[in-house]
Amino acid sequence: MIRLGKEGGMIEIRIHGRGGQGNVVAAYVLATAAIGQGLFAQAFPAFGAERRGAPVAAFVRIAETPIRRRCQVAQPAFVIIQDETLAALPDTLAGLESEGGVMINSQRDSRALSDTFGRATYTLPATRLSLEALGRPMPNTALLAAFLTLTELLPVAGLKDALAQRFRGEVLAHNLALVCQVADATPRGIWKELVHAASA
Amino acid sequence: MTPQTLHDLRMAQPRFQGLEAGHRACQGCGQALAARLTLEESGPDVVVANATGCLEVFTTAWPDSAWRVPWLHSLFANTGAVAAGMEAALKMQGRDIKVLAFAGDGGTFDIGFQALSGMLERGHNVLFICYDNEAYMNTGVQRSSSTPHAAATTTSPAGVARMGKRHLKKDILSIIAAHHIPYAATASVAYPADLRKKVRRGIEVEGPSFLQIHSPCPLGWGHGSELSIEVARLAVQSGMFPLIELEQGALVGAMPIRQIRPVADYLKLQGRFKHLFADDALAREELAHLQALADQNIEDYALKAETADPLDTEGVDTVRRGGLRST
Amino acid sequence: MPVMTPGAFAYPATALAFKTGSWRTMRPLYQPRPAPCHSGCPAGENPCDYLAQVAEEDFQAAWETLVATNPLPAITGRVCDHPCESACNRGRFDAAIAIHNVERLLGDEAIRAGWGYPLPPLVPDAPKAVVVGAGPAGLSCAYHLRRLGVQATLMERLPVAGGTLRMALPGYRLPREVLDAEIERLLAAGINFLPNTALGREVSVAELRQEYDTVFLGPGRQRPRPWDVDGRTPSDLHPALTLLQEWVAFGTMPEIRSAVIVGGGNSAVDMARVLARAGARVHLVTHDALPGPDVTREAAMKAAPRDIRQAQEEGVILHTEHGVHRLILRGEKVVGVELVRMKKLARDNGRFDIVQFEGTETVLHVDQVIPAVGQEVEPEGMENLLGEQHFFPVDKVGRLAGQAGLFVGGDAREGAWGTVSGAVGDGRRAAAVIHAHLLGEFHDEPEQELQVIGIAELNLHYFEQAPRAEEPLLPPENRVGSAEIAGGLATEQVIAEANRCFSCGNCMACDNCWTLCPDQAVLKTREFAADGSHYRIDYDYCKGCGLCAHECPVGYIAMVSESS
Amino acid sequence: MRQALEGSQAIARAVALCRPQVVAAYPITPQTHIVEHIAKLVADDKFHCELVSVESEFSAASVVLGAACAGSRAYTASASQGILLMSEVLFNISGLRVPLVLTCANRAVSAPLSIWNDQQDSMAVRDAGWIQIYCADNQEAVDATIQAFRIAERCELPVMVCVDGFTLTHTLEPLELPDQELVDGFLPPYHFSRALDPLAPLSIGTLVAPEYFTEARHLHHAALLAAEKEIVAAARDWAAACGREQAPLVRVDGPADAKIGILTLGSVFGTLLDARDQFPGLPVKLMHLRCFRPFPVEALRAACAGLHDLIVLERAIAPGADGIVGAEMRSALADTDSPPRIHNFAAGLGGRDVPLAIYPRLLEAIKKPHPRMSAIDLRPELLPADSPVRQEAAP
Repeated sequence: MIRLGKEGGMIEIRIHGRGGQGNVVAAYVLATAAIGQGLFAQAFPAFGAERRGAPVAAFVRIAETPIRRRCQVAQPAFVIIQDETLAALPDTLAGLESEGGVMINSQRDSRALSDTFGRATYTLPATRLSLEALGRPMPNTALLAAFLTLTELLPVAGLKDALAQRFRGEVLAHNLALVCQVADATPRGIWKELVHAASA
Repeated sequence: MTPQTLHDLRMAQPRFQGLEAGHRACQGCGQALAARLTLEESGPDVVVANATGCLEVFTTAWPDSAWRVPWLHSLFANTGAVAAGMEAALKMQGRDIKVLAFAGDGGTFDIGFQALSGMLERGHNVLFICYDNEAYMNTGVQRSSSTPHAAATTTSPAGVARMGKRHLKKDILSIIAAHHIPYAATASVAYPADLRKKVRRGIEVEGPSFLQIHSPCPLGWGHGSELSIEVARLAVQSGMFPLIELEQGALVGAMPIRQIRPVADYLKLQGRFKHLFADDALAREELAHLQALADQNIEDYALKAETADPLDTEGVDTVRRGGLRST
Repeated sequence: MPVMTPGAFAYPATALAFKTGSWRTMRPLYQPRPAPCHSGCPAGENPCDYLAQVAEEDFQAAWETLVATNPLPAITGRVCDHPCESACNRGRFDAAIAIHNVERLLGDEAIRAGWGYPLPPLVPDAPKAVVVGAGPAGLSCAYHLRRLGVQATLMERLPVAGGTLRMALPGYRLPREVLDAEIERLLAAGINFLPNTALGREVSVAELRQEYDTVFLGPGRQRPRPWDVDGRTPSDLHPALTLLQEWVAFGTMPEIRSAVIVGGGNSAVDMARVLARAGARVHLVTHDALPGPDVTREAAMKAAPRDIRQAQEEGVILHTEHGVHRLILRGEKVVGVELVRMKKLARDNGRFDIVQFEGTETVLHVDQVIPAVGQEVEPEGMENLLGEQHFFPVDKVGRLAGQAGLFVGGDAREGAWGTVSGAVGDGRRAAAVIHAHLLGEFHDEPEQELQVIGIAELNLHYFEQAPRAEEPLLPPENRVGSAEIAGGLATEQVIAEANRCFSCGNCMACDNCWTLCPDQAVLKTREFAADGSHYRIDYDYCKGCGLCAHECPVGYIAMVSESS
Repeated sequence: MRQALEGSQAIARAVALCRPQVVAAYPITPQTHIVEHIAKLVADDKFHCELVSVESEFSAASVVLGAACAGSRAYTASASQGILLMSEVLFNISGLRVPLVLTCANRAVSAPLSIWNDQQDSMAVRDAGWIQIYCADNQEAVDATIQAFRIAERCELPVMVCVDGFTLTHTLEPLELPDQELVDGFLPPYHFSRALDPLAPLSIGTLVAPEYFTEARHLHHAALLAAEKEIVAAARDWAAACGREQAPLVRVDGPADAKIGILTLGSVFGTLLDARDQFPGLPVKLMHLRCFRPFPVEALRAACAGLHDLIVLERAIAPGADGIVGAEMRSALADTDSPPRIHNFAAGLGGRDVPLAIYPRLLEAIKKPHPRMSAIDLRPELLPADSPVRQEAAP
C-alpha cells in the first residue's frame, strides 16, 4: 500500500454512472476496502431524486486520519466513469484536477481518450468483462479492480474483502474471479504518482 | 342503611362495574350505558384506548376517573393506532390481555378512520367499539358522516332552504367488512343482552373485531333523558338501525323484527327530526325518503321476522323474573 | 387537595368522590301499586303475589300466600265469577291470565297434599269472638279471627257448615268432595263450631252480646223475595231457591215439561240448567242484559258469564231485557206468559228505571213460572235488628249502625256483592276490625288508597304475546247429574299462566333498572331492599334521568319531584 | 472494532442493541434506510421485535405511544413532513410523560418540496416538549441513540435524536458499534412506572381543568430542565463503558481565549473543523450544540465567555423573525456581563452543500453588523431583479 502525499492528505474520487448501475455500491465498496485496510474513508451518493437510468454520481474520500468534513467533493483527483456515454456530459469531468486521472468503461483505446480528456486516462471494456464473468452488465467491480491496480492505492485483496462483506455465494465468487482477471491484466502502479500529487 | 354499607353494597355488586358512578355524562346518556355494558361483559383483564370525545371527557376529569380498567386517552384521530401499539407490546410481553378501543362516530367514521383501517388491515388483536351517537356531541352537536340523512345538527341545521343533513349516513360496517376481519357487528343499548353477547364474541375472536353500538344522546337527538332506550329500540324496530353480524366480511346474522314500526314513530320522539313533521311538501318528501331507507335495510338484511325467533327484537330482551334474559 | 401527577394520570374509580346526585330534580322511587286483579278481587286476594310463587314452582308457598286472604281457594277457584280476570291488564294485551284456574289448582293441590293453614298457636287467654252463620262470610270471618289469634266460635242453624255453598250450589259447579274438604280443613283449624244452633231458637243476639264483646252476623239471604204479576200468582208457584235446595239435597224435582224462569242471577241460571238437563223446555226471562264489554255491572245479569254460556249450551232459551207482562192462567194454573221488551235505563239521578216498550208483547206457552228474583234476609231471631228492612245497612268494614260490637257481612248486608268471594272478603275485613277492637287498637281513619295501575303505565315492550290456557269443558251432551263441567288446567299450563303475569305494580326483579341505569346508581340487593323491590337507588349518584322508571316493565318506579 | 457502515445501518443496529419490543415507522426519505435495515435485522432474526409497518407517521407515533404505555420499549423514526404529521402526537407523548426514542433524519419542510437536508423539521417541533439531541457525525448518532433510551426512561420523557439526512444517514464511514453485553450493562430493561396493567388500572390522559393545568405544564417543564443532569450522566457513564468521550451538552473546540466563536448544530460542525485548518488565521472557537432541548443555558454561557463575536450558523429559519437558535442565544447571553455580538446566519437550507469556503465567508461577513438573520450562502443572482438583496449585492 502506498503512502499518501502528506500527513492528513486525502484522496477524493468521484464515480459517475447511471441509476441502477450500482454506482453508490461502487463507492461504498471502495471506502469499505480502504477502511478494511485501517485507513479512514467516506462514501456517499450525490443525493438526488433521480430514477433508474439517470446520470448519477457518488463520492469517496480516503485518508490516513479521520475525515471530518461533510461537504461534497468539488475537485476529485480521479473520476471513474461507468458508462462511456456519460463522458460527453459537462458535469462528468467538472473540477477534475489537471493532474488527475480518468478511469472509464470503454472499448476504445486509452491514448485516444487521454487526448480528448486532457488527463491521464485508462479504458477498460468493463461491461463486456462483467457480462462474461457475471452474466450481467455490472462494470463497477472491474473498474475498481483496475483502478486499484493502477494506483496501488489499496491492495486488491482489500477490494476482495470489501466485496466479501457485501456479496455472498456465486455472485461473490464471480466478482472475485473478475477482480483477479482484471488485476492481472492491468499494469501495476502506473498511476502512483498521480495519487501522490493529488494528496499532497 | 348507612352510606357506608351502601358503598359496601356497591363494592359487592354481582357484576364488574368497569365504569363506575360519579362520571359526568348527561342524564340518560346512551354512551355511558354502552360503555358500562361493554366492560361488564369484558371483565377486568383488558386495556382500553379511548378516543377524544364525550366518553373520555365525562369519565376522566382530573383528579377523578370513573374507570376500573387500565385506560389511555391519547388523541381524537389515533385510537386505532394507539390500540395497535398496546396490542403489539402485550403480544411481545406474552400477556393474554385483550385490547379494547373506544371511539365515537367522529373518532371512527371520520377523523379516526385511517388509523382504524390500518389497525384492521394489519390484523391486530383489538376489539374496536364505536359508540355511535350520530354527530359530534362533544363539541356541541355538529354533523358527522354518521349523522342520518335529514337530521338537524348545528352544522346541518334545518331551515327554509334545507331539511337538515343533505347526505346519507355512512355505511361504515360495509367499509369495515371490506377489511375481511374475523368479526364485525352492530348493537344497540336498547338490547343489552344482545350487546353483551356481541362484545363477548368480539373478545373471543383472535384478530381485529369491530362493534358499532347505537347510543342515543338526549342532548343531541333532542329527546327526554328517560327516552334513550325507547328511542334506540325504535331505531331497531323501524329498520333504521339493523342489528347484524359479519364474519370475514360476510353477513352471518341479522336480528329479525317481529313487528316493524313506521320510521315516523322513531323520528317523532326526536327534536333533530322535528322539521320533518312540518306541513310542507319537502318535509313529507324527506320523511318518505327516510322510510324508504329503512325499508331498504329491511329488504337488504331480511329483517322481517317470519316466525317468533328467540332472538328477535321482542324476544331478546323480554324480561324474566329474577333478571334472567334470553341470550 | 389533589397533588398533580406526572402526565396528570388518575387512580381507578376515584370519580366516586364526585356525587352526581346533586344534578337531580326528579327522584325515582320504588313504589308498589295495586294491580287491577288485586283491587278487583272481592275477597281481597293479590294474585301477583302467588302467581310469582307459582312461576317459581313453589306451590305450597303460593297456596299459603293465597289462604292468607281466602281460606277456600278450591271453592272460589270454581264458583267465583273472577272479576280479577275481567280487570287483568293482560286482557288488553292478548288475554287475561286464567287466575281462577291457578287458584283452583292451588286449592286442589292443598287438598290432595293435605297442607294445613299456617296459623299461630292460640294463647290460653286469647280474646274471644262469635260468628253466626257458617256460610262463606261466617267461615271466612271465623278463619281470619283464628289467624289473628282470636278464639272464634262459629254458630250454624243447620247440622252442617257451608250455607248457600252447600244448600244451593249444584255439584256440576262445585263438587261436594271439594266443598267438604275445604270446610273440614277450615273447621279443624281450631274453630269452635256449634251446629244446630239457631238465633231465636237456641240463642238470642242479646245473649251473645252479653257473652262476647263482638258478634259477627253472616245469615245470608234465605227467604225468597215475594213475587207476583199485577198481584196475581199461580197456586202451584215454586220459588227457584226452594226447588234448587231440594234438588241439591235429594236430587228430586217436580215433573215439569216447560217453564219460564224469571230472574238473571246465579240461582235463576242454575234452576234453568237443572230443568233443562231434566228434559224440560226452559225459557229464562230477565230484565238484565247479557254481560259484555259495553254492558255496565248494574245492567248485566248477575250470573257468571261462564254459567250463562253453559246454560245456553245446555238448551236454555234466554230472553234478556224482557219481563213478564201478564200471566196467562187457566183457573189458577199457568198455561203461558206474555213477555214484553224492557230495558234498564239510567236516569239523571244515576238510579235505574225499568222501562217497558208497548207493542213488543209476545206469548210463551209453558206449564210453569218459576221466580228467581232474589232473596232477602230471613229475619228470625234478628227482627229487632232488621226492623222494616230486608238487609242490614253497614259501613265499609261491616259495622252495624248504632250497634256497637255488632258486625254483619256477606249477602245479608245491604249492597252485598252477592258472590262467594264477596262474602269471603266481608268476613276477612270484619275479622280484622273485630281483632283490632278486641285489642282496643281500632282507629277509624280511612287509609288513602294508591291508584290502581293501568296498562298505560306498564312498559309492554318487555312482554311477549302468549296465548291463554283454556280449561276443558264437559260437552253439553255429557253434562248429567253432578258431573263437574270445568276440567281445570294441568300443572304446566298453570305455571305458564303464572309466567304470563305482568306483575302489574309489583317488582319482578327483572334487573331492568339495574341493567339500564347509565350512572350505576341502581344497586342490586335482596336483603337491603326495604321497599319490596330487589334494588336500592344510590341517590348520591342518581341524576334523575328517569330511564329506570320509563323502562320498568311493571310500573314499579315513580318519578317524584325533589322539591316536593 | 471499526466497521464500514452507512449511517442509517449503524443507527438501525444501535437501536437493535437497545432491544425495543415495538418499532413502528412509515417510510420517508431520508429516514427510509434506517427502517429498511431494522426490517432486515428482524427478517434475519437478528432482532426480536414487533415491527409495525403503519399507514402514516401519525399512526407510527401513536403506535409507539400505545406500546410504551403498555409496558414495552418502543422506537420510531421519521423526517420532515412525517415529523409534522406526527406533531400532534409528539406533543401528546411528552405531555403524558411517555419515554420513547425517535430518530429524526433531518430534512427540509415543503413547500417548496425538498427531500434534502436541513433542520427545519425538528426545529418546527422544538416546543413539543421533547428532549432534542443533534449529532455531528454517525458515531455520535450511534452513541446518542443508545444513551437516548436511558435518558428517556429515567426522565419519563421522549427523546428525539436528530441526524442530518443524507449527509449522515447515507454516508458510509468507519464506526464503532458496541457489543450487546456492553449495551445491556448500560441500559436496564424497560420500566414505565405508569404502565397499563389490570392489576393497577390507572387512567392516563385525563382532562385537566384550568385550576390544575398550570401545575401539569410546570411539572413537564421542570422535568425537561431536570433532564440535563441525566443527559450529562448518560454521556459520562457511556464514556466510562465504551471509552468514547463526548461533551453531553455543548462541544467546544478551539482556544479558550478566542474572541470569535461559531455555534452550530449537526454535521456542518465537522466541515467547519476542517475549514479552520484549511484557512488558518484568527483563533476561532467552534461549538456544537448537541443538546438543544433542554436548552443548556449555563453550558452555553460558559462556552461563550470572553467572545466578542458569536456566529450562530443554523440549517433552519423562523421566517419573518430570525434564526431559531440565534434568537435563543441572544436571550441566553443577554444578561451576561459583556455579551458578544451575535451574528445569525443560515446555511445549507434544502440540502445546499456547505463547503469549506463557508468558513472564510462567515469571518468576512461579521465585519459588518447583521441586525437580522440571513442565509450566508444565498445566491442573489437567482433572485428577482427588483429584490433589494440583489440590488445591494450588485457591484
